[in-house]
Amino acid sequence: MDSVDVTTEPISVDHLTQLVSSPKCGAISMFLGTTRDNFQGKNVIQLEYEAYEPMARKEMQKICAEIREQWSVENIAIVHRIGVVPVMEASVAILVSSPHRSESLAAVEYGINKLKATVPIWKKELYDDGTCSWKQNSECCHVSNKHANTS
Amino acid sequence: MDSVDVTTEPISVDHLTQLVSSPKCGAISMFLGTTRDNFQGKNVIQLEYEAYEPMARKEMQKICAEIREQWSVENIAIVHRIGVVPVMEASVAILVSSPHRSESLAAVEYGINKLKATVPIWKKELYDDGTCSWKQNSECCHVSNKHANTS
Amino acid sequence: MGELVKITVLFFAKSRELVGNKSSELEVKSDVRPTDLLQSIISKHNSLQILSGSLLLSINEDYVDINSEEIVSLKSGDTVAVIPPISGG
Amino acid sequence: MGELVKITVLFFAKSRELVGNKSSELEVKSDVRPTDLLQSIISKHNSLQILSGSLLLSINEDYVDINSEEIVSLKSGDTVAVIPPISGG
Repeated sequence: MDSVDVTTEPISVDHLTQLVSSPKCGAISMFLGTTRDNFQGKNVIQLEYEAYEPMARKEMQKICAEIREQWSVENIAIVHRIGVVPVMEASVAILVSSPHRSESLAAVEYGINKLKATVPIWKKELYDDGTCSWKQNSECCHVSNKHANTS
Repeated sequence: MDSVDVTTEPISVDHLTQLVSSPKCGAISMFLGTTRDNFQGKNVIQLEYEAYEPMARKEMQKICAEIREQWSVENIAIVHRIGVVPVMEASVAILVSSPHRSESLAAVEYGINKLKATVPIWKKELYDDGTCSWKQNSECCHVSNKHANTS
Repeated sequence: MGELVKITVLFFAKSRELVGNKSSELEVKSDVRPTDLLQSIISKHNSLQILSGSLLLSINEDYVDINSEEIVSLKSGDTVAVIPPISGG
Repeated sequence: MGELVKITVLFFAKSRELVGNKSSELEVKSDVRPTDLLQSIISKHNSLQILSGSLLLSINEDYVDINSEEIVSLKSGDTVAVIPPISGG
């Protein structure tokens, strides 16, 4: 089962764990991206995410398909929260279940790397000095040579 | 913070996620080992785990220290459930938070591999034909050349 | 070079802020190189100029290769999105 | 080879089932090679013989290298555990 979602709701790790659980599986691996309170010395108050929702879901589905081409996995869940995400809360979750552990571990790592490179979602950091900044993933597929703000 | 535990209680993924969360971190990685319903064609009804508890905690603490020698991580939680663990439920959880994602991903993989090799915990599989079997991790540090039952 | 078609253009993140709108309508040639399509959009929305080197495009929710010399075919009602550098995760 | 000391021996998993007990008391020489300590335990608990090639030992919750020729020192009250192949995870 592939489950992808873009939502304004907080991410529930328990819910997602149950969603990918399977009696055929001995392993569930997860990656959670959480909001940090700092970036290059500046204090981050909150992050705000914006998505091109239908295309983001489509790109997430492609990642699921790519994972299945490479590894024998059972269930995949990819969720990205949009809107305001306060410090310490999760913006993204990727969970993969598999009969044996090496597959789900590798698939989760592939999934988050690929998501940062291809899924059309944008993050704006708001700092405590009142400024804000649209970020850019170093992994992203853009042609630009601009200085990348990695996270 | 390092948190290690051996418990008969079900593992709460939400609780552990909160435990390792930190405002300094952008990443939480997790590995969950769950009970499979089959092993080499036999139907598994349940698993039962037994631990040498004080030594298991000590070995888990060593794994935390080894992780910190290799990667810059913030919080580590390692929990193993003992007693009966029904199919689909988690027997082990390893969670690591880190400022950036590559560290927590690598640390979790290292942690589960090391746990399977060194932490004195034993698993007995009960099959639907009434038989049962003590398992042996292929990773375990024993001198034996016996055929390993990997999971 | 074909007829003129009316497409919807979507803007996100910094490009949305610069344009001041989430979307606009645009008449373009039905057969264009991706880079020329982007130039048509920037010509209409000059504020995007400062991002021009870092913008990608999608057509109906699929990325197009902005550096490709291959002609893409558009029809009326198609949706093109202006995609600044992404930062999900 | 030193005096005799009284240690506690713990059994787990298959070794516990074979011995039929979680622990026993044993008098052993205070200075022994690990492999001789294991042999002393197996001599007292013959049922462990079938596991002998795959057993490890810990002393006071630390693994000892069962193949080492180095003498380990035991004192009364020490806890030795018989550790069959592990299978946590």
